[in-house]
Amino acid sequence: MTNSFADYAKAKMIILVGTNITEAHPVASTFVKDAALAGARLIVIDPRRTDMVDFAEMHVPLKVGSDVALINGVMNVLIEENLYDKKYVDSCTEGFEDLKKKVMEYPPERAAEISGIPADAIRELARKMASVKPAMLMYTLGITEHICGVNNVMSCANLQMLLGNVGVECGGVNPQRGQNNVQGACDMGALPNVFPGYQPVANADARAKFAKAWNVKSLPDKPGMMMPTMMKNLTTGKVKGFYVFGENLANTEPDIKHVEHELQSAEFLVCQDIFPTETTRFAHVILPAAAWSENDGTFASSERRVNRVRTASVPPGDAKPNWWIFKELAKRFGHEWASASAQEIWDNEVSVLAPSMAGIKYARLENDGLQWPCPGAEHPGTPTLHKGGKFTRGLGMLKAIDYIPPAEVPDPEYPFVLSTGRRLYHYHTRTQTGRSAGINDLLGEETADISAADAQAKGISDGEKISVKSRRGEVVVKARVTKEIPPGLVWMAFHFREACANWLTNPVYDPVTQTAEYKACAVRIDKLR
Amino acid sequence: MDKKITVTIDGQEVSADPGQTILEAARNQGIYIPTLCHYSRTTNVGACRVCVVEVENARSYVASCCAPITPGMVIRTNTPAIRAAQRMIVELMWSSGDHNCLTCEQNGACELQDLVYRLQIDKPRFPIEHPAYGPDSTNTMITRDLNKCILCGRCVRACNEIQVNEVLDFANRGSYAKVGPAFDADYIDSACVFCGECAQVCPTGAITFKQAKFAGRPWELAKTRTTCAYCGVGCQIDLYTKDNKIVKVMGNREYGQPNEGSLCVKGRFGMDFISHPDRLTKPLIRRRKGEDFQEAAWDEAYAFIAERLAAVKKEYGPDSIAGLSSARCTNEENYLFQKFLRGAIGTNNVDHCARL
Amino acid sequence: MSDTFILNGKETPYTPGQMILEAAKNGGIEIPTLCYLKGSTPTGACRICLVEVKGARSLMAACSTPVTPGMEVFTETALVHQARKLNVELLLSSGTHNCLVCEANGNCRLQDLAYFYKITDLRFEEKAASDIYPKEDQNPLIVRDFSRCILCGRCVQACNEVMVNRAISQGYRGKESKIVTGGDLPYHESECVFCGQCVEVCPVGALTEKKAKGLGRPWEIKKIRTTCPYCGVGCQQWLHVKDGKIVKVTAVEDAQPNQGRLCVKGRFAYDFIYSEERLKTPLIREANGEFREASWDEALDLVAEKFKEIIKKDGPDAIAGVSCARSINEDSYQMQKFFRAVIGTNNIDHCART
Amino acid sequence: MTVAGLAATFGSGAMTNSIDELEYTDLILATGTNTTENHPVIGMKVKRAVRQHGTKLIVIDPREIDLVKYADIWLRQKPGTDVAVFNGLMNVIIAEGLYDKEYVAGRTEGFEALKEVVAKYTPEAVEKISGVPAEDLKKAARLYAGAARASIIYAMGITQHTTGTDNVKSTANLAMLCGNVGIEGGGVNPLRGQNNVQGACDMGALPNVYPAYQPVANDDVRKKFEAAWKAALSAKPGLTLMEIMAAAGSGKVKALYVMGENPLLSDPDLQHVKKELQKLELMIVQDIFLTETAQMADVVLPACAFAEKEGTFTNTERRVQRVRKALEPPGEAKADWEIICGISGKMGYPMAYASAREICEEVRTVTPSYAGITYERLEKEGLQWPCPTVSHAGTKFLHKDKFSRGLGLFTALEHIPPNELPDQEYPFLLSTGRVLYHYHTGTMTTRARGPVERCPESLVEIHPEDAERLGIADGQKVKVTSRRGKVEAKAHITEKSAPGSIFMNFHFNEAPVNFLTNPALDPIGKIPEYKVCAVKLEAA
Repeated sequence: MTNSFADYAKAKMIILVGTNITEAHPVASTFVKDAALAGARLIVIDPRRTDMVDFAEMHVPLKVGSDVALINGVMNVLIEENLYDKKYVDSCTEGFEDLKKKVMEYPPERAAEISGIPADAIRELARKMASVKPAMLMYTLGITEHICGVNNVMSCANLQMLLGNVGVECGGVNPQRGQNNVQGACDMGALPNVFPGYQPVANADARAKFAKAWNVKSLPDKPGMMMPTMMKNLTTGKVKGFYVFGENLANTEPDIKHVEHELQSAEFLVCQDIFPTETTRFAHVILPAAAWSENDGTFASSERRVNRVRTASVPPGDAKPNWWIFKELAKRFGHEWASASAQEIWDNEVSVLAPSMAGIKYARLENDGLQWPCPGAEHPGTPTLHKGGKFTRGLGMLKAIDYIPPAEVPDPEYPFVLSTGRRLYHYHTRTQTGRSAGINDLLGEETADISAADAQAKGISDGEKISVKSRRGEVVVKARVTKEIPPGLVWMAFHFREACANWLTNPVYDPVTQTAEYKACAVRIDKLR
Repeated sequence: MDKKITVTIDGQEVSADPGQTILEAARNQGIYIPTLCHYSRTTNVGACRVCVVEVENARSYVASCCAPITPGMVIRTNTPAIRAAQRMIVELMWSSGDHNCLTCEQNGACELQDLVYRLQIDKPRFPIEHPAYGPDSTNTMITRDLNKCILCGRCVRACNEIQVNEVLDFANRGSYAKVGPAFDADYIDSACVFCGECAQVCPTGAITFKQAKFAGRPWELAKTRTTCAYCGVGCQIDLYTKDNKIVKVMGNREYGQPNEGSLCVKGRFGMDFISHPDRLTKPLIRRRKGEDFQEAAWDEAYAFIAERLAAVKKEYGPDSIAGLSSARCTNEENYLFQKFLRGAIGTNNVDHCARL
Repeated sequence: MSDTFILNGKETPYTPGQMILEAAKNGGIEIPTLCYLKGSTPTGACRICLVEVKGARSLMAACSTPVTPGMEVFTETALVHQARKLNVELLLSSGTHNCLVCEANGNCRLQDLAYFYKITDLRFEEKAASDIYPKEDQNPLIVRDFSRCILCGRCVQACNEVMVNRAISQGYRGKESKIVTGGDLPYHESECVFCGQCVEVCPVGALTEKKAKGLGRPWEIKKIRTTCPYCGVGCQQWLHVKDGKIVKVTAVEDAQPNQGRLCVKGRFAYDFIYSEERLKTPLIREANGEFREASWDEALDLVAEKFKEIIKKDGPDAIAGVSCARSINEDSYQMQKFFRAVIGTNNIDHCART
Repeated sequence: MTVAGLAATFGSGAMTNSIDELEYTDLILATGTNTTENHPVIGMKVKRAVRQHGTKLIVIDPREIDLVKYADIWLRQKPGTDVAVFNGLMNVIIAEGLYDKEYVAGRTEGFEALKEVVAKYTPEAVEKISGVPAEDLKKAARLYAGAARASIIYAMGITQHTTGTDNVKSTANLAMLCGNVGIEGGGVNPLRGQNNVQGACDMGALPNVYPAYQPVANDDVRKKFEAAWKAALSAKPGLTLMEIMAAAGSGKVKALYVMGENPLLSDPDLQHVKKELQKLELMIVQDIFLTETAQMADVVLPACAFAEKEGTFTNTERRVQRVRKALEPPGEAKADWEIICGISGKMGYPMAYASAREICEEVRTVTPSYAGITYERLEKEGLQWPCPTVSHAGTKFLHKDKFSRGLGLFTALEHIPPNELPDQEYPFLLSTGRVLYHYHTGTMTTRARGPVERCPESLVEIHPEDAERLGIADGQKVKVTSRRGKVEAKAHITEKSAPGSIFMNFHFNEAPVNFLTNPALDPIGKIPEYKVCAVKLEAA
């Protein structure tokens, strides 16, 4: 996130793209609603009629996967009608000419054809966006979980830079991270190409620095595999040992049947978790870990805020903190690691090695934490990135981007689009919420959400069990007929094993990030016989 | 050492000492049995019967605080029937007194309240009929509200068995029963010596410390364990404070020595002097004999003293200076005081009133 | 030059538009409140914040009376004291307020006020039990006990103005008054999304957490601040801990980013860590395909041995690892360090690159 | 006092045994201690011992104190005849062969001399001196000698006499005679009157010894302290309290530094004390209130009360216990140790301690009996010295198997009458002491609501016979006059004191009893004779 949650309630205009914020980030949504009550203007761009539409002055129900086309159309209008922030574009960005050339290929009429939003509505949308400054843009997985996820993200950035909204309070491009510590896992270098603090493994200086700190002769310079590649290579035999820490791949990854085949193929699979999961079934060794509230540590939230997590209870049985397990394992390879607590790891290693964290020490995290970059002991942290339009890389890069359709689009055999996501009462594969008393009573099973029109056409009534089938699998699930869903769309979550959307989803990936296209695949729905 | 006895409590084999009560044996194992009238270091009377347990082959429920264990005894402490019996006992106590915590000083430190919570009692089953005694408020130290008294007798046993002051006893019978000094006198007119043990052991709000009233609820008070500042016994006391004031003083029961939680009137009620307006708050200097004191800064006072002492020492020698240390100051301070006179002044003229 | 008014005889600055309550607070004078909910429109419903304003015909509610230049305000006169005490006594008669059986005992604003105003007995007859709406505890999370409700409206404000869920409102009139959901349905059949913010702000025992019932009174609880384990907002929570066990979760007021708010997961979905299904010892798969329990040494030795074998045979890049986006930073750091420095590969990734 | 008497006899001066042992011993001999009023919590244990554990109790006291109610035998001696009474007890025990011959032979010396002297003190002779009936004396002697374990407790009733040191030694004689020293439940147990008298002595706040009773006159000791304190030290023992007062009067002492004491109410013959203090060139008083003494000072320094600072106290059973800060001090008041450091620094002798704990760490290095006592170890229970190492558990009772000085020393003592006895002009005997509800000069307790409510003023205890004779009614103001001064207070008619004796407390400055008391000192302990002087009594 370029900006902070604290900006939300103060914002003058908010653009929500691909984020069902009331269910996925409920507390963040309350600030958006507060802003709306205080007069902020709200635009919701989402195929579904989410709860936030109640507060919006405009709902843009674009077709699933048409974000680039829609945004190009909007930018076309902004440039055509001279509504963009010229001063900002001139002084803070580069690449405008290429962008302009590209978006000129997307007049509102063409964008309308692709996105399903009428050309006039696109014009109105562009004018509205240009009428208030600054405006905040928030997105979530509705933007990223596409084969064109990176393009979608860049389109959002293009739009906000064109409007001069990046680098100011209550502006910016704000991805809300889906899990509590996605941000931190990235920051810590749990990525194949970078060390902690996003220092490239390919950079010799960075390697030398880390090799010295970690007391090893050398470190590998070749960026590693991303997760889908790893999994694919389990079957090719290129990857033989696989270490899965706290992830339930057998439920979260698209095309479960195939994922299970991959896990099955691992020569040696280590799982480290707090519960037995669908994934641990394939493990050769399972290591029991301490859970949240059973040891000290830090999380980094979406707004780059490093916050403390504290011990409140003791782990059950022999479960151990994860950091301890890694330390013990390293010892068996002859590596004696000095840090003997989360605090020592952070204070003596992370904050020493990652320049953006240098000023963050446990002693400073007692209250509200700190937002990185925080390069020095006196630095107050950074609520807004790219302040004044000065980008980390110098000038902001405007990128010309073309629309590409989802990998799998409806056809007569599979005439519906399936999109997936999360629901309010559950989290991820329900390992946590499913074991918390009362939560299951509030939402006890999965549903396939469909429109009234489709329900009527198929003779399906609300609550009736139906079949949802893709080229990869079939689930039987209760239909939920709702006005949230436009005709032609089926929407499901991945919280419940039996009716998990990932039996159906398409294992195709964005070429850059290898994020899977959870948000679009083709399915058919049928009344059960 | 006698041989251990084995009994079974809640299905668990427990080894215990002969002569131990069921309650003791269970508590040693960390098994919870509620009690009210039971108080360690006093006789077990089995008056309240909250501690009932099931003993196999016994004709009725057994008060665990009075019943000694016997070899092979099979005891159950937490069956639904036992819990129901305990609930009934607590509900009866509740309905026979005025137990609204809203207006009770003991709220938050009340054992009856704890039991109601622990046994998860939602509402009283019986109509509430309390005896409507008037309050006893004739002294500044101890308040009695006998409408909150559950007649557990702890105060009576504390007075007679712990403090051996032999002031409190039961009077009357049946529903007229009450506790107090002889002839139903108020504390102030009785032989009471105001050690406050009765208030310290009272499980409810029947006997409370008057000066603590409205001075802070139990959970708002900070507790500091220290050593009493009066006689040479060195009683371990807990000072309960709020807003930099002492609200009440309790004997520390956590550690036995030397007072095992008991106090006397001075330790209990003699701490007002600390926040008395007469307290000295600034150094005072009399620059010339016969003049009045003037307030001074610390540095000024130190300089004044140092200069004058140095002058006396120079003129008359170190033995012209003497110091009286204090039997009421700490060891560290006495040590420093004599070190100061010996090391800094150079005299052994240091003494204190130990002789007095 | 800022505007001033006279507060208890002392000239005190204020910002135009400020209510007496805030202006007095800035001037160092705390006026007691009950219905006042920071950040919401003051309603002046409870009349506990009454103050004397010179020239006014009656006592004024400090929370909803704006300061005017030169206004003379007295916050602690005998009259004010008397009026506040009377209002507390009237509130006490509005239902059944016996703390003995109230889960909020020790964390109750009304109780605090009764103590502060030294109320020793209940002057007015309590409302008859038959006139009180029955308790609602059908849903798994929130108990609504109308016998303790003083109709202060904080829950309504929290729901409508803070969380903007618009699930409850003031309903009916006069003696029949009640806080209701749309259609006066029970919570679980209503629009309620169980964020529990109404419970968080309830000043008495009218709204309490069902899961926390009987697990510990406020004074037995240690509060530990932590960060929520769910979505990426990073809400700040108080874990209420008794005997090493979490019994309740509340929000940290005035903390970034959530400013005292939580959602249903953050507030109620904490007890998964106590699930009987937790992994408690290392497990190793036997030749027959079944898992058996193992010691840490055994398990870690096995992992190290197998990895060493693979490295020897196929090189370090034949090992890959997936880190966890839910665990703490230090754990992710340790894992990537292990892969890079110990195994010697960059094959480390995690599942959620948003 | 106790230090002087017991150190001479056993080799160290302190309660030999522990408070806790009193409840479980076979016999308690309480003499010169009004335990239930002055040490109520010990009184409670004595009463519990009697009521619940079958312990026998002998009370030797001129007043009919509360404990008499619990006693098997009460010997009411005339004030100041303690040596005679103890000699009488020993006379019976030796004559009847009831003493512990093995113990006397193996662990003591000086028995023959003792035997010779006590032979003169037959019960009949003692009855004449003390007024204790011979038969009662015999019964008491037999009861004491018959107990397997017997503990003697005493307080100021024994020490505050011109024969105080002799009195203490007499108690020790008796205890050794029956083999009661060095065993659990036995011993000679002075109950110290103030919370930290024991600690003040232990810490060397005495003119002749450094911490842990190491003599200033000993060259090795002095060298050790010179090295530790980095200062040249005087080899000459200093003046005792009463000598200091006298030296102030004579001009030998010019400057006096008083920490937390109020000699202007606590010392005998106050008018004289006042005159002496007025001669000082400089008086510094450090206290929590502007006491009578502070009012005369040149500099008054505001100190913290006990609840406002960290530190340790040592109780009467040698138990070192923690004192903890619960409150912020008022105004600019500071802990006494901070003030001392402040002055010392200005005098060019820096004492840079950051905390009481740091001082304690230094104390450990120079005080062998405290060497094993650390704040960490004191966190829960206190520790009883001697505690020479950090692994030592502390010492519950002293002189087990061996006395500190080797053999226990019997001292043959003759009865010496008090310095001033009633005569025709001053026909009444005045004894002084404390009451339950107050403490010392009342600076603390007269500022506490409860105690003041129970005991708002000083009372003169008068026997009904005397009252009737003098026509004094209960509650009537009376005037008490001695050769040194006069005070007025209300009469309290009670049979507590014997006819011809009156009793007053010294808690109230409105009736400063020390205007009357006799400053005659015990020659060794230098303690004044607070317990006996001659006064006259009349209606005011």
